[in-house]
Amino acid sequence: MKKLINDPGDVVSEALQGMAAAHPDRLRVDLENRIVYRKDAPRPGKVGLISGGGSGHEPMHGGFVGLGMLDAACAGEVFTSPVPDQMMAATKAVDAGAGVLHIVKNYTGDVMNFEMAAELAAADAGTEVQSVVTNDDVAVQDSLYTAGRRGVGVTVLLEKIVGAAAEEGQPLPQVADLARRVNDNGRSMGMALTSCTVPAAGKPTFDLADNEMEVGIGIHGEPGRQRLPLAPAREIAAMLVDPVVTDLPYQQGDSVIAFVNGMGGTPLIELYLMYNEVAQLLDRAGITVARSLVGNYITSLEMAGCSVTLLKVDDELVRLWDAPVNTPGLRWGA
Amino acid sequence: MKKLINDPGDVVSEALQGMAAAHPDRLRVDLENRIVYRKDAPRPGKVGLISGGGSGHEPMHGGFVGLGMLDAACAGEVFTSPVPDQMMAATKAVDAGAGVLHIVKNYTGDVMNFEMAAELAAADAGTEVQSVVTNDDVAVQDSLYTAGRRGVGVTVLLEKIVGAAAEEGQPLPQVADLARRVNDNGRSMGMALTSCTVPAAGKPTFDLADNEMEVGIGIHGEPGRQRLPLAPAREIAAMLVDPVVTDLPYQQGDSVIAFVNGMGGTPLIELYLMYNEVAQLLDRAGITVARSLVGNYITSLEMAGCSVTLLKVDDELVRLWDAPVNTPGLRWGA
Amino acid sequence: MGVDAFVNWLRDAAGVLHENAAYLTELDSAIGDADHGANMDRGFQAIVAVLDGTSFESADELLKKAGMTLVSKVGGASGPLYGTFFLRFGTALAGVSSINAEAVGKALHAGVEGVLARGKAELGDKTMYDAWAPALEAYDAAVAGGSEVGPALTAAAEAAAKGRDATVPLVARKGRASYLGERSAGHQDPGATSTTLILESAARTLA
Amino acid sequence: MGVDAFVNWLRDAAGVLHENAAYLTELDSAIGDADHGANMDRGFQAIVAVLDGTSFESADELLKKAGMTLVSKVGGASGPLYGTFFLRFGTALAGVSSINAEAVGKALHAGVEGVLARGKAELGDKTMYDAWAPALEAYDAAVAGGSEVGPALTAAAEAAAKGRDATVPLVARKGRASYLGERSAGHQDPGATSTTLILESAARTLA
Ligand SMILES: Nc1ncnc2c1ncn2[C@@H]1O[C@H](COP(=O)(O)OP(=O)(O)O)[C@@H](O)[C@H]1O
Ligand SMILES: Nc1ncnc2c1ncn2[C@@H]1O[C@H](COP(=O)(O)OP(=O)(O)O)[C@@H](O)[C@H]1O
Ligand SMILES: [Mg+2]
Ligand SMILES: [Mg+2]
Ligand SMILES: [Mg+2]
Ligand SMILES: [Mg+2]
Repeated sequence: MKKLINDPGDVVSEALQGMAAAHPDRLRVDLENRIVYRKDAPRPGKVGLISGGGSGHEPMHGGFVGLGMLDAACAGEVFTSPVPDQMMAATKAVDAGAGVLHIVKNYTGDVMNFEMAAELAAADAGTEVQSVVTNDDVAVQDSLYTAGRRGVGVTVLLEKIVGAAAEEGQPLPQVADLARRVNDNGRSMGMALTSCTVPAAGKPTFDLADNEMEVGIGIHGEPGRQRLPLAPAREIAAMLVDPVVTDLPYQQGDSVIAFVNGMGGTPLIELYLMYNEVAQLLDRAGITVARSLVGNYITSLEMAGCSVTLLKVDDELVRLWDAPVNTPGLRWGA
Repeated sequence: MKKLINDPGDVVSEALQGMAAAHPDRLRVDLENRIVYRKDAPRPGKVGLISGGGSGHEPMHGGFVGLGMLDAACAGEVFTSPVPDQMMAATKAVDAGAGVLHIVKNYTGDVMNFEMAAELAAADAGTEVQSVVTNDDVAVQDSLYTAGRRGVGVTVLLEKIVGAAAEEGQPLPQVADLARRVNDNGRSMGMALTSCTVPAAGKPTFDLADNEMEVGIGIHGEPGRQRLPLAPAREIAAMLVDPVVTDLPYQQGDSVIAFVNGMGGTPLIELYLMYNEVAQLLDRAGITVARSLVGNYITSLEMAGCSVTLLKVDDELVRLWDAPVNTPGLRWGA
Repeated sequence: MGVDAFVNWLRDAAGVLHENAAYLTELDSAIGDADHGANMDRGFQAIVAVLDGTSFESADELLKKAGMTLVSKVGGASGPLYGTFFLRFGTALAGVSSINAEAVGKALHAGVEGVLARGKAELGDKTMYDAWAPALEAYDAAVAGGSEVGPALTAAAEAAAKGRDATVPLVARKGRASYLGERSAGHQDPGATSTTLILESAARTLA
Repeated sequence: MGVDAFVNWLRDAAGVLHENAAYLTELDSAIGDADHGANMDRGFQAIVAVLDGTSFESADELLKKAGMTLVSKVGGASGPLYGTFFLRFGTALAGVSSINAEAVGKALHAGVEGVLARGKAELGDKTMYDAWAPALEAYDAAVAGGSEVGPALTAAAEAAAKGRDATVPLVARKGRASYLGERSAGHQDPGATSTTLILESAARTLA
């Protein structure tokens, strides 16, 4: 295992300490509870936005805390959802009377832990809590009879857009509806060139030959739906874009936010190259790219690979996307 | 070789096409000449800032083109400096009468190609061109009798700070002096956990066992000064910080911009963990961190590893650092 | 049966899960995210820390605390599931004057109902429930046949092991392994494996 | 000697550099950045493309164009160095009515002076100059001894090969390999290797 770490058991807490040290201007980190707070939370009158999940997906979620995005992020162990105590503490801390929205990625563990937290928080302090679950991963089939689709790339776009709505003072029901609307209009698909190594496990989660790739992966280093021979970027782009476009389905004339995301170990030069392929495919499909995002935003430790997310947008969503955001991971207009 | 690419020979031009497609709002890309321009260049009355170098270091330099930073970046083949024709074309295109500054990393190839371009540009159009060469890598010893120190992390900080000065209309001699001052006050040191693979070469530049690391590397996948047994992050941080601090030397009471940079394949969770170590070492040395930067900014393709750069700053440099910047790779206040 | 027996169980289970942490993570690597061993180990070590620091008056307090500890320390899918199991197991023992085979049976049922309520798995979904369900059945049958706690738990553990083995060919329909679709077949479910270890530990310690 | 001989040289060198591209990159991997083969190949293929599209009246025009092509297409250290070599080599032949051993000698000297002016290397710095310098000496000696162009170039190429081999134990003091310090010793310099290939090609084609 080759990582810049000390004891594998200390990775999450030491990385959080690093975040705290690097961003004292914008973040406050509760190291005990592993919660990253917006420094000026709670914001009077503002709906509190909380997300969280296993660590190993950086900058998500801690890097998306700040003006125009999240109020708090709860960090679990690597690839392990946080515990209800964290979400409860965060919920209480960011509640300014306008209620709190939990943004949960659809994984059994995340959903159950957030559910317990919401039940407890509601019972405890009377905080109004709503939850939205993201489940945009089209790689997961037969989702009706299983744990459903995974929440992946759309989560990033949702946290930004819904964050803008909360920032401008929209009330909880409206913010929650918006969150569901964003989720409903977004789809993703990912692939891996390599596995990744969970620090506590000490070795790669799966082995992949030099001429192989995994298609239809999530963000936890799990194997994908299919192991295929390594292909050129052009073919990979088609494998990712086609199932996304046909699933919603996106149609000629649709406007989208196009998001090419790296899995953590893929350098930007390759992501731009992939974006070039994706943009050409969308162009051929008559889909207009209203905005784009290219980079490592929702990752699987040092996994090499990428995912493509498309979010169908109208003027309102674009306006909220363009609104100022000031977080370590995403920043503009501020 | 596992990469998201098509033909290895097309990597640079396809990635540039991707940049053009992803940032039409801010960039204009001359694909023929492989030059990334700020969309609104030339800016009347503003000193033109140009940099460039081999590709494979993304977001540097193309990702640093935009308001408050570069006016143009010339992209060479992977790890191969661009050719004089590119720098000449860029120089002419961004010159708005106030002259042009070339920001050159100290590598024989870069220096010679930029030199030829400056000679030709000056002869040709009468453009006033000055050059500054960055050479901040303390890993390189006996630099007096050799090609000197490499230009690495300071280049990023310099492009930002000098970009702010140019943006506010400072004249060329002052901008060039500032650039030299930044370079003189910055030092860096890097290490690698893995090698990287130049697409045209098709295999890793060097081999490293699972329990080894290279210390004192540059940004071209070249082996470092020393091959050492893999060490915990804490020890690695000391190996990087100590030679940097002692070289200038930085002193108790100094204020710095502390920059922990990833080499491309290292995920953010590890970089924050490293930053935690670096911050503690600086704290113990009595050095104040005025500003910090943590992320993959000057990379070596998919190499895993990191570098530490410290830049001694005064109020003026901090003010310029804080000034608005709007580029794909670095953005705030705009 | 007194508090001590249950303390022994939790300590013994913690030891066994610690020893098997790498194995559980290995199983979770094939069809999940390579953390089940670390999760179980972290949770049960936290229970041990509680046991080291506190003495409990009653089995129900002890087991509820164990459940709350798992909820608070584990996370993931297994945290709420095992946490709920022990919470409800403990709750079912509250006020029970003599903890005998019948009381343990009721507690087991209550615990597994908690697992079902949280996870909504069905038999054959390739989850820990595939070990719990046959274990309950075997326990009930043994008690109906006159067995005491010890032998009944032995029967339950053996049935759990069979249920665990039977997860191998299944295609997962719940939890993370379900994302793999057909590719989940041919691998043993990590949660069914940890459930079996916990029941084997119970058979060894509760008598 | 007419233009054709130099066209042959450039085409032959392009072929040899293409065949040796992987080898040159391999050498550059050990003490550099793994691009020397790709650089030389790209540059000389660009020269071949020029040759395919244009016919040249004079050797000096041809060789200057070759130099400019290298400057415009290669980049890195080798682009300006070899580009300057061919530019100055060509310039030295301008107006020379009969290109004989003496003229080629002058051109070689001019070219290598260009390499020195650009790169400021000294003998023993472990660069291409370590191949050029002994080659020049051997060429001059051969011509002084009465040799024609062909044999003199053969002597030059043999001396270059010796100079190239002698780079192996050296610690680099110029170029990228110098960053390695002591670790650069034990490896052959890629640029000295390509220089030798180019001179061997000259010996084969210019006579
Ligand atoms: N809905 C569910 N009902 C019952 N058990 C489940 C359910 N989902 C997952 N599990 C169990 O949880 C185990 C995985 O636990 P663990 O790896 O600790 O959590 P995670 O899947 O969140 O990483 C699976 O092997 C399975 O037995
Ligand atoms: N200052 C110099 N003078 C002469 N030759 C040099 C100098 N610097 C480098 N070289 C030659 O250039 C070769 C490397 O060329 P290449 O790999 O194409 O460029 P780069 O080093 O920019 O990647 C070295 O092997 C060496 O022979
Ligand atoms: Mg998990
Ligand atoms: Mg190079
Ligand atoms: Mg798991
Ligand atoms: Mg090279």
